[in-house]
Amino acid sequence: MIELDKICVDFGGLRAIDHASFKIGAGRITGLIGPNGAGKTTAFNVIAGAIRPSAGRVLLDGKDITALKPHQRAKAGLARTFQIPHEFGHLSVLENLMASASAPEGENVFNVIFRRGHYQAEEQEIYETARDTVRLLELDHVIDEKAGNLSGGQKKLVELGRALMRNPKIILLDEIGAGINRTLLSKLADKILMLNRERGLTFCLIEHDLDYVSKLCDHVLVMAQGTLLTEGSVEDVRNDERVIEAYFGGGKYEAQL
Amino acid sequence: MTERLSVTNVSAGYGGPPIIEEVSLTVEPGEIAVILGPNGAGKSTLLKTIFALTTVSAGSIKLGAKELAGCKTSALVPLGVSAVPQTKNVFATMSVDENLDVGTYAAPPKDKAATRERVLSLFPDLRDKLKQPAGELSGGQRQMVAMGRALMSDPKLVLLDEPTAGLSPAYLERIFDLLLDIRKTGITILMVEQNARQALQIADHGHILVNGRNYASGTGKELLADEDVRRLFLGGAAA
Amino acid sequence: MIEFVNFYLFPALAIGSIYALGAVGISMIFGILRFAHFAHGDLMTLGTYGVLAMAAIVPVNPLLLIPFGMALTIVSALLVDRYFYKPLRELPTIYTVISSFGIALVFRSIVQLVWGSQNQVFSTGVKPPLVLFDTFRVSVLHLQAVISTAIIAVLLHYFLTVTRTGRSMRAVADDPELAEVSGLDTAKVIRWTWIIGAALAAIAGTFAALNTSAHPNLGWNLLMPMFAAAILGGIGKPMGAMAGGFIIGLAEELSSYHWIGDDALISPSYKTAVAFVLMIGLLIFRPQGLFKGRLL
Amino acid sequence: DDTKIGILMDITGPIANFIPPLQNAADLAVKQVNEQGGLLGGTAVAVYGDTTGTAQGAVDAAQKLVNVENVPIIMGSLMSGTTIAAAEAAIIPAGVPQISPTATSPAMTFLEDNGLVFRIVPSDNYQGEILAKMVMDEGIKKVALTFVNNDYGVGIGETFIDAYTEAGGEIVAEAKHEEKKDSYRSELASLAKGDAEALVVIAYAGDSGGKIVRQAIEGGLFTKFIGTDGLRDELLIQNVGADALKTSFFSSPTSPAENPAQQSLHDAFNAEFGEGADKAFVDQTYDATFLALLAVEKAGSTDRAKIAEALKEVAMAPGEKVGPGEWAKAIALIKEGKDIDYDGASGSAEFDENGDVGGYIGKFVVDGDGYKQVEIVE
Amino acid sequence: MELTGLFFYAVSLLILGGIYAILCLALNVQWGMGGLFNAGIAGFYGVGAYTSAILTTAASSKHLGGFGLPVPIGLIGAAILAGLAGWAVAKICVRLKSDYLAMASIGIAEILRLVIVNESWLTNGSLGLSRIPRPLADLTTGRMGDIVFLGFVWFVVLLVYLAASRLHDSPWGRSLRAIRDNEASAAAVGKNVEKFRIQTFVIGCAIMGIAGGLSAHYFRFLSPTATDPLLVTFLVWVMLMAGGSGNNRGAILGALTIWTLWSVTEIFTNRLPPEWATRSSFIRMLLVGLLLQVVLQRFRSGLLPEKSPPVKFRQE
Ligand SMILES: Nc1ncnc2c1ncn2[C@@H]1O[C@H](COP(=O)(O)OP(=O)(O)OP(=O)(O)O)[C@@H](O)[C@H]1O
Ligand SMILES: Nc1ncnc2c1ncn2[C@@H]1O[C@H](COP(=O)(O)OP(=O)(O)OP(=O)(O)O)[C@@H](O)[C@H]1O
Ligand SMILES: CC(C)C[C@H](N)C(=O)O
Ligand SMILES: [Mg+2]
Ligand SMILES: [Mg+2]
Repeated sequence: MIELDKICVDFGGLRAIDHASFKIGAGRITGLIGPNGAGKTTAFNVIAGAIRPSAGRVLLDGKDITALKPHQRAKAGLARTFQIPHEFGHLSVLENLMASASAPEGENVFNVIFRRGHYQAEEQEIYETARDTVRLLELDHVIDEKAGNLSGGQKKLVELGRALMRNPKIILLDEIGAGINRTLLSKLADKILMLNRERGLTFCLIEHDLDYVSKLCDHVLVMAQGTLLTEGSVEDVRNDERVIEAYFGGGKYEAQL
Repeated sequence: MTERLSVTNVSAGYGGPPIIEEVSLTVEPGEIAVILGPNGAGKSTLLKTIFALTTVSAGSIKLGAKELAGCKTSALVPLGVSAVPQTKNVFATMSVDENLDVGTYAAPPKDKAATRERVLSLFPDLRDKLKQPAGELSGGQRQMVAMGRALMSDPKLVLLDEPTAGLSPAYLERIFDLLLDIRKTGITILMVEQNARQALQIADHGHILVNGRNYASGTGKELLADEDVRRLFLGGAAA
Repeated sequence: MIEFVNFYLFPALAIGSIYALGAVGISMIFGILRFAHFAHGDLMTLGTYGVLAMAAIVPVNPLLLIPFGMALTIVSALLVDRYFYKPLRELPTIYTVISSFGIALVFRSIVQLVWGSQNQVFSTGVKPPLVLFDTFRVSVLHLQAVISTAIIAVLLHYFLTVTRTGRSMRAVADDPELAEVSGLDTAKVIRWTWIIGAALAAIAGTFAALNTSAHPNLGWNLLMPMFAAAILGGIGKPMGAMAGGFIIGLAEELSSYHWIGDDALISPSYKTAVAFVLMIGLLIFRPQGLFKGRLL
Repeated sequence: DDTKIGILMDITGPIANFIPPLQNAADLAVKQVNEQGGLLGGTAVAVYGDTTGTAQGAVDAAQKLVNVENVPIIMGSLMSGTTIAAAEAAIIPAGVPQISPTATSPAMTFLEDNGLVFRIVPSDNYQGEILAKMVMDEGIKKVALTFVNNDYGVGIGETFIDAYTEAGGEIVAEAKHEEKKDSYRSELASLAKGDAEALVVIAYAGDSGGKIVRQAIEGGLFTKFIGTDGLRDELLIQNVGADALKTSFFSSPTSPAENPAQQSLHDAFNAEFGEGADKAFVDQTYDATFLALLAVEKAGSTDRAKIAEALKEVAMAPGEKVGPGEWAKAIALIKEGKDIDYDGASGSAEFDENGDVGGYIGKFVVDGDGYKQVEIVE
Repeated sequence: MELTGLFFYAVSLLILGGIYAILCLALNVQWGMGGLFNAGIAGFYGVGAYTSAILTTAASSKHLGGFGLPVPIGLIGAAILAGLAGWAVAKICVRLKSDYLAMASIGIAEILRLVIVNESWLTNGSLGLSRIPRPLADLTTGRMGDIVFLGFVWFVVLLVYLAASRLHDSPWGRSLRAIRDNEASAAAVGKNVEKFRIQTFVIGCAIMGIAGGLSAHYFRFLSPTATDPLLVTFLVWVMLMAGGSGNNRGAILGALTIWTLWSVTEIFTNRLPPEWATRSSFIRMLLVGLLLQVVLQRFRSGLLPEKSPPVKFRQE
């Protein structure tokens, strides 16, 4: 479980997050929504350690992880995707995924130079997981393509794939839906649900497509202007006046038919 | 004066094998056309091709009588074409105000102050960010800056690559309203969207690309009604 | 005190202005074309020899002949860009860096082939310094250098902030592809970058040669402090580079002033190191430079 | 038939500006040889190698001369650093004799060179001592000293300090300086403190030396300068003007007494190239080249070991005196089987067992647009 | 030209070529694999050269040491000290982005050079260290010694190549390339970016130190002229880019090709008519500069472009 405790983030004069406190429950799929610039991505960055909050604490399963660096948090079981894809541009799709797995044996310089046998099994396993992930994301035909040459949506899929490769406890998904074909997206939703149910993975996802959120999430956090506006079930927030005003607008172009 | 955009049997790519092949579509003045398709189908590539950012191996792209294939990218803006790329669409180190200003260099609008005012009233969130470098904006805010910049030159044809990706429902609505508005002034709009169902509601017609080729096309209503299209591209029969 | 002003401050300012003029080009090229232009020093040398060659024919104050040096550097820079740098543009910039290093050799050997490798001086004899208020002694050349640099700074500022090409430069520096999409003529911006950088290089080179003497390694020897100046000022910030140049010049000279006690603060043998220590310190604590340039 | 002579010089790189007159000097020697009967009955050809002023380049260039061009003897190079590296890694192992005109580093003395490496300048230690004597003789008891931080400056500078203080002089201020800077005013400001009667500058006119003198005069800090051979360059006069140097004097390796050899070389040089005979190291370079050619002729073949032996014979007494340009005379003597002794423009080139020369240091003053030798110290 | 002469020229070409190959492999670890723009190669090379020289020469009053140790110990010392210097630099600078690291490392190399020139108690300053021994020197004398040394150098090249290719083909190398492409997301997938970069930098610098040591033993004399940035830093960069950065074989090939080009051009410019002879060196530099342009434009990603290591796995 992740808990943000009175987090503040300042960028120069701007306070992007202002004493926000909320929890992401273990084993659940939590939605994080809110208007543009509300501080959602910043909140993810705080959780993942990419940004140091100017005040407040981040707790992971009750332990204070505020001082940990991003890679330490990743090792503690946290995975995240980036809203703007951060692929390894010169590596192939397969390598992108393989490089994202943890490989303690194969990343040890001594092993690499003097004891190559030590990490072969680990590699084989990473390879197999990577292939499965590629298949799931329907990226088979570009598996050897450099990730830098992928289309915008494909890059997002690679983002997701890399998070899955971590075999994490908690995954933070920052708008993976934006720019993804809806048919594929609903397949991904099935996968997320499956991972959640079968492996007990915790998800927190930022998304602007409410259908998608309602299909997946049992709990929704709404941020606005750097603080938590409200939280509750999808239905609850859908009907919340403040949320409608800050976020939904008139609902003229219904996603549903 | 606005003109028809016609793309005829165009094949294009990035130096290797062609990514899009024999793609055709026509957008009349004052129409909104939307391009749909799976990820990697070549939608962005098609827009980039119209904007002279790829290598065209066959076919022709015309704006009115003017052939665009072979033009330099920078020469298109003065012709009244402006574009919003899908990624990397803001000048990250420049402030929001400067980003908007850049939009006027190549094709200065008649009344710069008024245009700027119009753009800002479209994206009121940007008002308190005018001095902030665009690289420090949230994903959605960047999208607004990018659209704003493209509109600063009073274009006749606007190419938008996923303009609503990452925008909140309220903004999606606002943008679509805007598109309907500017369409009334005779501006031609060609956009790529993954928020397909919403986009088809405002589009005059849609074109589906698959594997770099025309797969289907029709009016928004027709496509929305088509079972196959819904299943394959619009996420099934909705939740 | 007077000693400080006469022997440390004035000369430091003069050297600073040479660095400043050279660093502007480096910074602009770094900002817009995104590579460290290793041939910039040798471009300076080329310009200097252009002026020198004219000075041998036309016996007027060499400063009046600088336009010939500028013409030479501008033409060379544009040709080199067209035939050597441009074809490498879509590759990672390191290729252009390496290429510019080869061009540095080319420039230098051309100078050596055409003008020989011996030292050459513009004029014989020592010019008496200008004595101001009976106490300050400043060489006329140094005064000229500092004043020209100030004038150039003003003109450059005007160009960058008022003209459309100047303003486009920032956009191209930020993202050339998007600049192109926004309708900016990147080719033209690049051309102007070379023109300005090369022209200022010729001026800087001529001042450096007037200050001492002209020789084929003139510019190459100045390259490192100029890079330091460009970085200090923030990459892609021409005005910052100017300031950086003065700071480096001052730091080098003033570091060996006997600030404390009677001994030089830092042995003059380590003078060159001062610029670098300053630069490294800045890189670590304020990587965007003093004036908030582009982060690479 | 052509006979090649290897000439190793630091043509590009840090001392590039010294080189053109030195190339002329070497070429002049070769040209005179060919005009006056040729080498080994054929033509002498100079093959250049460029060290680029670096150890790597020196070794590479020397390997090419030795192995590809197959030269029997090498003249060069100039800087001690490149000379020693080339000798150690390429020239000595190949058994080729080498004669450097200017490498003044004391380390040259101690090379394990199997008698192959020679030089015709005295070690820096020597000039430093003489310079100290010269200054004392002039009655100057307090000087400020600056020397360039390379083997040349440090070599002479340090011996000067020792010798001068031992002789009772006082060095009131001392500053080692870096080459290639644009301003030495801060160094000068600290040197000017104290009441030195003159500034001793051990540096090259083309680089820091010239700048230091100029900036000292501009700043009104010193009027009297004492320089070494590196500073004694026409460039200095061009740079600051003869007037400003009226009271200054310079030391430089030279040849004994009224040396007609030097004059005849300078005349021949200026006749050929118009100017430059007075540039630093011209004499030494010419002499070294000429000696190398003589050695080949004397050996009668391109046998490397023989040439090394022959080099000593032609350079050292006893024997009939031969001077610069007197090739025809030399080969005639050699044909007759007579021993010869070359006395050149830079000295009489009498090698000791280490291949070093002692030699004469001359005292020079500015005279018109050039320098005049006024005294010789041994 | 006679054959033995050509043979020994080839030997010398291969010795220096081999030393450059080691430098190039080292740079390939840092840049080709790790994306670390080290423009201060000469500094670490110099540290290695002086360390090995001081450790192996006989005692002298002019500078530190003279420990008279065997050459291999000297080289190990060179690797350790250059590695330590690299570690210190990396600790401060490793967070800098590519071109900034380049500038910082140029500065550091320059500072190291000034230390070498100025601190004569340590290095005998510009007068240099002489009588540096060669390894296995008692086996042969004269030019034959070069052949032994050639074998020694290429034995080291082989070791370095094996280590470098193992690094390249490993998950370690893959993570390094990932970091090179995008640091933030590498950190997000649990890579300790700083640790990887320090490791890379140190390994590279240690290898550079070995190359420096080898050249000290080859030249038998060491003075600051051996650490000229032109011939050490820049030439090595040219070699790596020409050979193919990211490719270890490319690094070796690039070193040999460029060094041969650099060296052989002189043989040709020496064949120019006599009126050009005095200028042949400048023509040579001009030629080198232009040939470099040809190589860069012809072989756009180097002679042997970077390849991802082959994926060798059992397919299910
Ligand atoms: N590096 C930064 N420097 C300065 N301000 C920043 C920085 N990053 C974000 N901000 C500001 O912080 C606020 C919150 O940004 P954040 O990216 O968290 O929004 P978001 O909720 O993810 O929005 P979106 O849905 O548009 O992605 C915005 O106003 C943004 O401009
Ligand atoms: N610069 C490039 N170089 C080479 N191939 C590219 C490049 N950009 C895109 N591609 C390839 O072209 C194909 C189509 O890409 P494009 O960006 O047009 O897709 P798209 O339809 O816009 O997809 P998305 O909805 O995911 O944005 C992809 O398979 C991609 O790998
Ligand atoms: C030509 C001079 C620079 C040579 C100098 N005397 C030396 O020993 O290096
Ligand atoms: Mg966001
Ligand atoms: Mg796309």
